[in-house]
Amino acid sequence: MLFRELETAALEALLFVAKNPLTPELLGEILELGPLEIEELLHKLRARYAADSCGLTLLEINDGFKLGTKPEVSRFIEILYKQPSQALSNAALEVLSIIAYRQPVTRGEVDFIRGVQSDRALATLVEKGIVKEVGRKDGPGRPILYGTTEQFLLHFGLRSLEDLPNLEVGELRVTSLT
Amino acid sequence: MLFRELETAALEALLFVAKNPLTPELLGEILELGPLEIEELLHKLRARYAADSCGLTLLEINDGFKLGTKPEVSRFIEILYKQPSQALSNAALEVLSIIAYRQPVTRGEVDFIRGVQSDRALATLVEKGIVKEVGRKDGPGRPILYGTTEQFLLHFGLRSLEDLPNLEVGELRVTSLT
Amino acid sequence: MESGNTSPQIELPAYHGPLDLLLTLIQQEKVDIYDIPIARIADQFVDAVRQMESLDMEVTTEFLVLAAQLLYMKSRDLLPKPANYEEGQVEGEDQRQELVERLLAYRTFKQAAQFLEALETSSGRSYYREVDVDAILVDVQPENPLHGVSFDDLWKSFCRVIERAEKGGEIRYVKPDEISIDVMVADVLRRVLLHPKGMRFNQLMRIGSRMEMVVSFLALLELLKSGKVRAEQPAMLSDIMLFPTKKAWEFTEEE
Repeated sequence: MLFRELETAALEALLFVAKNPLTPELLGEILELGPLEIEELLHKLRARYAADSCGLTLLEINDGFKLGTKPEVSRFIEILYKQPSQALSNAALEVLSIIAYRQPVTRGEVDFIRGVQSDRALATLVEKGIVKEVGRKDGPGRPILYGTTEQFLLHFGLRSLEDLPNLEVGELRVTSLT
Repeated sequence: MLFRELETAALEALLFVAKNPLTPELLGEILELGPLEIEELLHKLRARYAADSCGLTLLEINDGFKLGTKPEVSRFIEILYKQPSQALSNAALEVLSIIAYRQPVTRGEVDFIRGVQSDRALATLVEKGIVKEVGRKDGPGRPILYGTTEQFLLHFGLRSLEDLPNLEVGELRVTSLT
Repeated sequence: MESGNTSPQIELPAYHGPLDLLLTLIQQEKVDIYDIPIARIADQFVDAVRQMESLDMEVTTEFLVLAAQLLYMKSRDLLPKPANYEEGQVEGEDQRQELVERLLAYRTFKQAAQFLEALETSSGRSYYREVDVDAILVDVQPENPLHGVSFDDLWKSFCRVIERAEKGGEIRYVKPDEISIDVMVADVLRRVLLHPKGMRFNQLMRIGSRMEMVVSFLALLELLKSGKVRAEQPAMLSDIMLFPTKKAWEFTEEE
């Protein structure tokens, strides 16, 4: 087992230019390496990024890998962007939690659970790319169904939806709208 | 002068997320460091990226800095982004065959020969770089003339158009209809 | 939430909705969500809504609807039992049960929202690159679009064109006497063009009727006159051979 310097470099470069998280399978295909070797290279990269003088970090999301910046340096990036990362409003967080746990879900269902109109908060979430339309529900009016995005996971530092804590939601008769 | 690990990390993170090259002045402002110190940090980063196992590189563009990937690994990036080319449609092949043997030829002529509109198929061929405009025909409207491209010759291993095997059109035994 | 006042003080700004307000009141009163003292809570709810109104806060219809519902439930509790006691009782219970369920569900998601909020503030954020795919693609050679295409494929495609011209779709299925000369001229020219080594006049016939022959012949005369087609008859009564001339390609875009 040599050092595989070129492949390590290629792995880093691929993660740098990829728009979406890259799965080990795809990485293995491109680098012509087996799963164990890919794992080893990822491990090597992670170890390198562990140094305090390194600003990058390897994130795992939905079984894929992606590069991001370390949380420790986020304040500098916020200076660059000239804005502190805008926290979501409480209303948006409520809408988001309902969508996260009950997806795919319509706006009507979210409204029903919250007992109040959620259109503004929902629009904000869609605009931020945290929530997206995932289809249409069968039935009258074929309302839009919403679900969370990869951006949702990234925003909250979750590896997958399974990282969300379990909710003890009693049987909800959401269907009986109006 | 300590190691400035946090600042180095922040520098790397800033270069990582920035859409446009960052000037040393802006970096100094964000990191609250003087020009010499910024230069030193950039130097440090460059030295780190020099390692063969590193796929990133520090690019200087118009007095600004940004991160990029090393040329050595570009072939892997090409694999990641290689777009599977869609097979040409029958219509496109018909248009191509007419252009190949009758070039230079106008769209109107192609349409006439085929007896159907060819604009879509022709646009596809131009977009894919198989066919290109080669001039204008004298006459009303000075319509665009099309011919095959270098890529066409390359694909068929031809040095020039003269190498095209003759289509023995005249020999074609017309299927006796009726 | 807490304030020095004795009366339940409403925290500003607004609640996220009527359920939020109701839940807050229940929590302030420290009562069991399954055993809400409707009369008391209903009064507090109405007070809170009035206060919101007086403070010019947004009071949506949802607040009013729930206020009305609570007041109705309160009145049911206060009124003497109706004659059809059983039925009314069931209905009232259903209403209360539904309210409890909604409150429980809402409370659960509110807790989930708080979890997300904690996550958002605690984790410190990672930032990501906005990858400019177009810029990357510029440097990437697209796959050869001719991949898998051989001369044979080109030849077959060309044959398809010829075959279609020979079939003459629009002409073949129309009565020859309805074919205009213009259409026939185009048809004949197309076929002659596709037979640069010459074709026999007889080859033009598809149906073989007199009328077709006449229209084809007129079309041919038209083409001979314009110099787009050359005709040869090697010997008397032998087949007339037709060839495209250089001029044959000189048709305009309008054709």
